[in-house]
Amino acid sequence: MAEKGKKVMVTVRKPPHGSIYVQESIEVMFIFATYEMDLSVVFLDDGVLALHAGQDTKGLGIKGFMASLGALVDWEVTNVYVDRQSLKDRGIAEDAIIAIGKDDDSGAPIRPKVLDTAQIAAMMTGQHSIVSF
Amino acid sequence: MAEKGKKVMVTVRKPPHGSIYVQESIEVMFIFATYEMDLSVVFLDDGVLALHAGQDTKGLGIKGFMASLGALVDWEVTNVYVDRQSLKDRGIAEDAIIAIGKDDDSGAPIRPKVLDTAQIAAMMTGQHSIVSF
Amino acid sequence: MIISILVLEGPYNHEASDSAYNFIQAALAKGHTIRGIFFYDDGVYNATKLMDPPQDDRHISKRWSELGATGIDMVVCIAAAKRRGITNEVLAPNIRISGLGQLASMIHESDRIVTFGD
Amino acid sequence: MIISILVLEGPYNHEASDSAYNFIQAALAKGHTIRGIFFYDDGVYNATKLMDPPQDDRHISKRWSELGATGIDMVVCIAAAKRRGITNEVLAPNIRISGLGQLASMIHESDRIVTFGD
Amino acid sequence: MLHTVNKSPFQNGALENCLRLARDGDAILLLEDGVYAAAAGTVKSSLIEQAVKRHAVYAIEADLKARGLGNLIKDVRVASYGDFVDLVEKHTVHAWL
Amino acid sequence: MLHTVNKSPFQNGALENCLRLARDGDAILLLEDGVYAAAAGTVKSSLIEQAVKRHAVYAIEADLKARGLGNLIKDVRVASYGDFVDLVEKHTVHAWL
Repeated sequence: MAEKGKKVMVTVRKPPHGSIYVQESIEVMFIFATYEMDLSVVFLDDGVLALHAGQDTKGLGIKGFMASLGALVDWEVTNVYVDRQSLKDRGIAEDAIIAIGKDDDSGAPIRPKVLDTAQIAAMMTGQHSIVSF
Repeated sequence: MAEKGKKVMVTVRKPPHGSIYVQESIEVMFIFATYEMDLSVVFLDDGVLALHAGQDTKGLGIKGFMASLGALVDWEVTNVYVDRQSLKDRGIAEDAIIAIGKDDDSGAPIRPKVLDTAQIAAMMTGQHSIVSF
Repeated sequence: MIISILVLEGPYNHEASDSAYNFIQAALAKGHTIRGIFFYDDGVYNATKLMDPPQDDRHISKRWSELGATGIDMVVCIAAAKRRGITNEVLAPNIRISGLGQLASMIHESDRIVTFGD
Repeated sequence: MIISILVLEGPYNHEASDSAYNFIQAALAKGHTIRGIFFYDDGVYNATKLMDPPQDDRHISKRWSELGATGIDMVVCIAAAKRRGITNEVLAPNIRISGLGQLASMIHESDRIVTFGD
Repeated sequence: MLHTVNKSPFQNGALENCLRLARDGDAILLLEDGVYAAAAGTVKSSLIEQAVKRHAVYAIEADLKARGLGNLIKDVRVASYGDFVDLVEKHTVHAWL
Repeated sequence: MLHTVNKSPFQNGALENCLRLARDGDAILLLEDGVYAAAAGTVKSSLIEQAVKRHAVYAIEADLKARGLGNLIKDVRVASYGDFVDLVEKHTVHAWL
């Protein structure tokens, strides 16, 4: 039987749509959340581009995964972080990233929490396992 | 029937061994040469790393393709060029790159011809088709 | 204009297959001729009929088969395919396995070749 | 130490499969336990028995099957496999198709997970 | 010549490699993850800001929309797949994979 | 922490990304095309020349030999796959793919 509570991190560093890695990393997050791991997710480097507002893959004829990303919180993927420097380098305002769910009470959008690189490094150090995409 | 003499270029820009692209580009060169195209081959960017002396993939358990690369001239792939700047950036001396064949008379090694980027750009402009790896 | 297409990456994993398909549709809509599509490197995975994506997503090998049905020559490189387990057993309809010489022929018989890969 | 391995790229095209295999051999030689190997993304292509590389090259799915025969749990992700046409029909011996939950279980039951990809 | 670039400029040197070699007047088409180079206000925007002075630079509209990119560098031309076909009709293509 | 990097430093930012985040004392293992970063005398040598001051930096021997790399940056440690296993025993791993 699976033991509960191990600290597991998923990092997402690839840009979306040019390849399927981001989409398949989300499938991993959804499953890991059901295993009641102590799961955290970090968007880093080109991975932060997945959080860009207003993405619409219809013109590519690709289903895409924006709906899944917007429902992370519903799937109990709640510890979601994004690297401040990666956003800045890519010209993405911290308050412009997409919501990954809504607050149950207030209905306010929940966004990934913006962290400094040193905070992410510290968090990484404490993990039992890290799976990277 | 295939028409003869079209100017066709193969460019190799990926580094060797981490992926199979260089190897599969060599298979293309061998076949194209039998079609008596006016074929030229250019090693550019990380592709020049394929010309590094002393490569031995035995320790990886991978067959590798150094033998094929050393026999390009035997297969009549003779117009082979390499970008000077790409070599320089990667610390590879121009006279240290591998031979791609031997002169029939003198037995002297034949190496890819080192060109400046502008010469490669000019050559590229005159092609009918370019296939890139 | 007569165009041939070289696809170097597998379906779903990279956008290359989708870009190639969208480009081809646009070329056909403008009345150009697609002489052939050559699948090389991981591109050979485009040709398996066994792929079974989610119902609300595109079916990439079916799309290629449909293009093949219109008479476009769809060729998978035999050497690349053998390494990767793409055999006649799993080959989608209207796609054939042949040698790299077919790519040379496509180039000879086309005005342009466009490469999609990673 | 108990280790699990995640392989994200297909055979031959990327070195990931080879690095994973060489790492695993070294770990076994040192007396460590490999709890499992999970194939995800294009990694699922490692599992086709139809691959037929040149005789003087390594046969990657046979190597995996041989590891599986020693009792190492070899799992291909079903969702990634369906998209890419890896079905029971083409599955090499001693490899099974299952869900991502198996990756979670491997992590729970291992001291370390090592990812090989591109 | 038409040069196509499909890699993110933040992670991969393909666009810089292309710009080093491309001759004045060559056209450059950004597609797939390559379209991120067309975005204004990034650490890599200067590449295309300079490139548009020497090249016609295009970015595939469907790829821009897929990535939510609306705020583009001035003089980047938004292109349909049909426009891509027209460019191919005019030029021999080199793909900077 | 053990950080693994498998990309050419000339083409891909993975090593720079890794070095931006890695903490003093973290180990770094170069493998596959990542071992090109261990070569002395290249435009990217300074990355590892700096990194060895803060990190133990390893490069897989079989990958170095496959690529013909013998002239390495001082203080880079040549590692077997067995050494890689020992590093994994000591550290949690993050692969900078």
